Amino acid sequence: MAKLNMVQAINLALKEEMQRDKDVIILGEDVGRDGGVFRVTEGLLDVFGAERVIDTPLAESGIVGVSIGMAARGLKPVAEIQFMGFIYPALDQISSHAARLRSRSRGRYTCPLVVRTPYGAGIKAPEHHSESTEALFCHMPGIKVVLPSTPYTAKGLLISAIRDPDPVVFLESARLYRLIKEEVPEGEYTIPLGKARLAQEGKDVTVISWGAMLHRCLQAAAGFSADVIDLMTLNPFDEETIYSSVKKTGRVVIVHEAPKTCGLGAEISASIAEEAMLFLKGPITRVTAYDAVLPLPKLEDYYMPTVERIKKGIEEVLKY
Amino acid sequence: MAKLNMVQAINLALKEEMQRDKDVIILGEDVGRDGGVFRVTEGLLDVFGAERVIDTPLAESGIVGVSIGMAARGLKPVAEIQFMGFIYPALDQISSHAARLRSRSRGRYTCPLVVRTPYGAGIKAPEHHSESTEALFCHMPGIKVVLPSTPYTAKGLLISAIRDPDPVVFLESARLYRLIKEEVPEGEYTIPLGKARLAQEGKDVTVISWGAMLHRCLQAAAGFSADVIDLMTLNPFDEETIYSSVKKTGRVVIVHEAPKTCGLGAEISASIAEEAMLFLKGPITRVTAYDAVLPLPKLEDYYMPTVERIKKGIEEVLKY
Amino acid sequence: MPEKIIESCSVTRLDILNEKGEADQALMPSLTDDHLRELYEMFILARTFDHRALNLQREGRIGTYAPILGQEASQIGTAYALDKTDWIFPSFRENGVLVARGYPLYMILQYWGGDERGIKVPDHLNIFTISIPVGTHVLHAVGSAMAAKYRGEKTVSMVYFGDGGTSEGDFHEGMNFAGTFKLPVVFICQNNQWAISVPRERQTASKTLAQKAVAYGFEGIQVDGNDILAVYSAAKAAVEKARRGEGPTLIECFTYRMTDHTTADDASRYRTKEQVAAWEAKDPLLRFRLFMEQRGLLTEAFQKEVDAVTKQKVDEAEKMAESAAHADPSDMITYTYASLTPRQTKQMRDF
Amino acid sequence: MPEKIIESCSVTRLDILNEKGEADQALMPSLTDDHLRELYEMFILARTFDHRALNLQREGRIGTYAPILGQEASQIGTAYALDKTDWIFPSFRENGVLVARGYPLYMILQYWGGDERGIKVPDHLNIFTISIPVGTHVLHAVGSAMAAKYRGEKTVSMVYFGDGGTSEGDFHEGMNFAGTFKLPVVFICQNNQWAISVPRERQTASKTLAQKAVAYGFEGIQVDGNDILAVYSAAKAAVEKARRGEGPTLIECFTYRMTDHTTADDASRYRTKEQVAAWEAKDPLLRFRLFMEQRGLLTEAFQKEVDAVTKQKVDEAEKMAESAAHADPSDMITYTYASLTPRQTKQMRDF
Ligand SMILES: Cc1ncc(C[n+]2csc(CCOP(=O)(O)OP(=O)(O)O)c2C)c(N)n1
Ligand SMILES: Cc1ncc(C[n+]2csc(CCOP(=O)(O)OP(=O)(O)O)c2C)c(N)n1
Ligand SMILES: [Mg+2]
Ligand SMILES: [Mg+2]
Repeated sequence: MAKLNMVQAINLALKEEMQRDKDVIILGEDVGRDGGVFRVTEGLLDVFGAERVIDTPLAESGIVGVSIGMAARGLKPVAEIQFMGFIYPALDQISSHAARLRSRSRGRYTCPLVVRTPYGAGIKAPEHHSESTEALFCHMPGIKVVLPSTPYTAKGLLISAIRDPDPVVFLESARLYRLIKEEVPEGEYTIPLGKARLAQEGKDVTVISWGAMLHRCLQAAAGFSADVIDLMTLNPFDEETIYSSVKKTGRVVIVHEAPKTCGLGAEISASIAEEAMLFLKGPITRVTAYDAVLPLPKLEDYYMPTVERIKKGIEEVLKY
Repeated sequence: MAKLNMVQAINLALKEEMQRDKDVIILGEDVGRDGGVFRVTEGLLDVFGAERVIDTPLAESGIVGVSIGMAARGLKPVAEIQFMGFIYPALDQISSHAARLRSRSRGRYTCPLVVRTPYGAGIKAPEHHSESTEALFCHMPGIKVVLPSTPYTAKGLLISAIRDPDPVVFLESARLYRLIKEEVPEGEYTIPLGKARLAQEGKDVTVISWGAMLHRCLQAAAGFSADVIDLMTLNPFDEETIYSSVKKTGRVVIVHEAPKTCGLGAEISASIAEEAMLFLKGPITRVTAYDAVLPLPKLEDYYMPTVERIKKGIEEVLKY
Repeated sequence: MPEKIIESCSVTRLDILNEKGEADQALMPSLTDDHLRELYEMFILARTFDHRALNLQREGRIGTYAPILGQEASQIGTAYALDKTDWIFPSFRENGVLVARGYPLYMILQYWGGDERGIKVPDHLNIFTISIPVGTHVLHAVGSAMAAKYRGEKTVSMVYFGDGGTSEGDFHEGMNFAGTFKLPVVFICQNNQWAISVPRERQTASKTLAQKAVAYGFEGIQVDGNDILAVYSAAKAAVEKARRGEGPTLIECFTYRMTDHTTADDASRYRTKEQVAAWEAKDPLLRFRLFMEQRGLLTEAFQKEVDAVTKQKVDEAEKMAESAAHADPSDMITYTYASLTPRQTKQMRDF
Repeated sequence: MPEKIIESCSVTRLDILNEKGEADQALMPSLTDDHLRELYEMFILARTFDHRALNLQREGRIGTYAPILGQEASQIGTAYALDKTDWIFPSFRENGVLVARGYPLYMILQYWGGDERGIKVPDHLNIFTISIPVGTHVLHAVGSAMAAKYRGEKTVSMVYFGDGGTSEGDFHEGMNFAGTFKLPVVFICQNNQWAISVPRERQTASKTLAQKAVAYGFEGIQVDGNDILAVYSAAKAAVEKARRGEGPTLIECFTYRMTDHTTADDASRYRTKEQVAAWEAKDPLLRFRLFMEQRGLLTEAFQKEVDAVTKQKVDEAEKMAESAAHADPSDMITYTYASLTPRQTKQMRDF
């Protein structure tokens, strides 16, 4: 089995799904000849041709909007937004249409669409290239949000997302793209949406995270007996796995690189408070970015949770 | 003193601020001759002329985008988006520019902009006319979010918002526009942003809400000894008032008409869990809309929290 | 190397039927008498239904409603140019289009009455859901055309929007995609001179809306939108062109919104009686009726029959809409995703 | 009532300087020898600085960088047409514009080195912050022009974007506002033939980008963007027109991105050496240099002086950028709002 990084794993998932199902179509800025600015779609144009790997004009609302039209007509578009910082012009199409087509039409029309986009800081990029606003999409009923943290899960989750009958926002950590390699089998396997993964097992504390931060959590949790949960699907997220871990450990640290206020950590914390409060030994702690605009590269390392800050968070809840 | 409804109170605030400061300019769809589809800007065209009350082309990103340009050049635009359901095309301008101008330029450029828009269900309107997605804007550092629940506070808050040196999303409950009248003084008074209001005082439970739902909370809380907090500013929200009430009552119900998952209720709940958990007698409860697309009028009454559901929420936390 | 002209373009206007009901024979589209009678029936049905819907709204029996009075020729003429297999992308003011395509009338009332079941488009109709956010559905039509092209289908997508709609970014992006990929899509802009209270001249500075197609490298044409023959003729040509794979067309139907924007609006606040009166003289029905009379197609018997059938259809629609069982509250959750999330399953217990 | 033409329009192209450096005397703008020398100095400084920035990026001393090689004439020629009181709205590829306006060079390096202090635009410069999201800042320029008009100022706003930028909704909305309100704004589209890997023909089907102005009812013109005299001349006319209150202009500078999109790009993946070579022959500097020589302005002494001054400026910029103290981490919180929120105050304790 080949060791692949996340770019390669995602590329493989796309290729295999396109081979399997001719309704799967890729579109976006520079996804064709250039193979995407991160090379995620590299080689696909040569295999599948310009009718299935479509370089579009520079227009994000356009990309998602036409994808919705295609999806409603039965295709399975996989749209790429070049960076998450450029997804906002498409937010109206995502929330006003993709999310609502099934509901509005009481099932006559559906939207089996995947919107892929690289997210996250830590790549020393210009402004708007390091966004992590997953929480916005989690507040849109009708949208699923998926965010893998490893090459293996990325492939399996992307295949599930493509096959899912509803629209999925699929966030890929630009920082992780080439950072980790692991064995990724060729051929079909899926990882179900809506299920989390225990990346490490323990008994004293539950650490919940996703994407690039998951790896920092693993580093920070190394010295502790901690359940480290890789959420993978952010909406709908796997409440069961979380609650059963919390009931065991009684202590929770939630980690994300988005600003604290109204981040997804808030929802997870609130849900735990509702469903498992009586099992809690102490306050739920969030380790997050600051409530500030993401800075340019010189300061970004101060902005995101560091292993140190996560460790401190764990130590704090362990005081109870 | 005249008894005014919220439309009149907001109209008065706009008029007085425009009289006071010639940099204040109104723009939006149908705000001029028509006076706005809810008549909030009625009469202002006649007083201030078409140069200060500007009917724009039908383009929301355009409205907010040019407002940012004006604000950066020192004007104080008050942009109207006709309904909150149509604000999403402008979300990129709000989050990528309005929110960041000060930070990006390290203070050289600022964005003293107010974006007013009616929000909320219960007006039996067509699709997209009843949105309540305040939480999205609360997750944008650099943006303030204000949402009044009475005519008196609406006037004072809007004046503060216009004078605030930073961009404010100002949400007006379409349902409340003409529902309540109260005494609203002419002339200048302000209500500080970032401060909540105790709409009712009690000792057994803290009910937190805003806008249209605040009134349902007051009805639901009538039989109980409850602190009912009218949040008014949703970002940054008044943590102090909340925590001191929670420390007193030990029980919390948070009510909003947005879907539960990743609504602002999550942040408030998570914050309380962090800062006042040891004072809590039982789980924090959220009474919210369902995690579903807002339905058309026939079902909207089932969607939003009812007085009954809020009451049940209060009764539940009182069990602890 | 002096200053030189490197591109020129022009915008054409098509008129066939004048206000006296006289048709320019040279431009007359090939429509049989049966076709013309059918068009007339549709017209009467659309106008009658519209009137009824307005009344129902006034009586509080449906919600806010967007009337089409004055725009029937633009709507029916364009829709009539399509095959059943073609696709239609309506905005909120397209009841004439829906009527022309045989959309169940009671469902239209159900929809405006606030019930999603009214817009569960019947499977046999290639009509997309009504789009309320102005301009946004232009992209869906373009995507539909991309799907058709990809699959080698010969279907055309037709999308409807107003003069105001041309100001939105999504209109622009959709037009640009359509031109770039040379897609089988026809853009129908009903320029009814008003976007709520904003007059056409304040919406954009271009002399015509048709010329906006120049920006995207394809043809734009203006037609008298109150002339059902001109509208049909222009639409037919555009649809055939699209079907031949020769790309998109923008058609500006120059017409007028004869009444309020919606039942929530009061147009007398912002426009003059004189303007309205001037356009009333151009009522597309007056003209079409004169034409039908002059052609000997509008016999008394035929008119009676049309009236009777129309009344029956509209009465029945009203009855069916009003007698429909109330929707199940849980429906609002059921259709969010293909299956319920665990959290939704819990929430469903409230019902 | 036949089919008739109701609107015609045409797009003009302006060339002044040919590849041999010969100017069309009839079209020659009124520039003194001093002006021409100044333009030449700016050109050399812009190109030299750009080259240095690329090198610094390669050495890992600044971050991703967007070079301007080949576009200097378009940038300097347009910026030079403005008064100091006019406003400039740059995108991410406008270092030529910044150089021409006297933006402190070390700050440009600081910015691309990932430090916001580099884009704290000095108070005396009417230059807006660099806008990364394509197309979005078009609206800011239009808003600035609205502010100028409202205040009765005679300032003009000039906004820069690329061929790709014309596809975005915000470009459309901005152009439309500008036309509708007849605003003093000049739209500079540097058509460098590529939007990363997407060639101009796949970006839009219109023959020129200049003709997009037709959609908004104002003038669009194409100029040879590698001809600094033509660029200046067209920009000057547009600026004066705007200042006279006669509304906006779109100028398409027909040019070429001679190197990679950014330092993170590899253009050889998607375009041919032949194309690049053909455009190298059209290098705007070659032509300008020939012109200056023929005019007797490019003496050896002058060239030496220019080279020396340029090198000194660029060296100094590099030194200053690299010797700047590291920014205070708390800065990232400090500038969110005019004052800290209570939550931020707590968060500041981490520093
Ligand atoms: C994106 C968006 N913004 C605002 C509205 C509110 N609105 C509904 S119709 C309308 C005017 C539309 O004018 P036009 O496009 O000319 O169509 P018409 O109503 O004349 O048919 C407006 C502003 C909306 N529905 N969608
Ligand atoms: C809204 C948005 N989408 C995508 C990007 C990523 N991106 C940066 S530059 C670029 C191409 C721009 O092409 P063009 O407008 O022609 O300008 P040029 O780079 O050629 O100067 C893209 C896609 C972006 N910055 N903003
Ligand atoms: Mg209209
Ligand atoms: Mg370009």
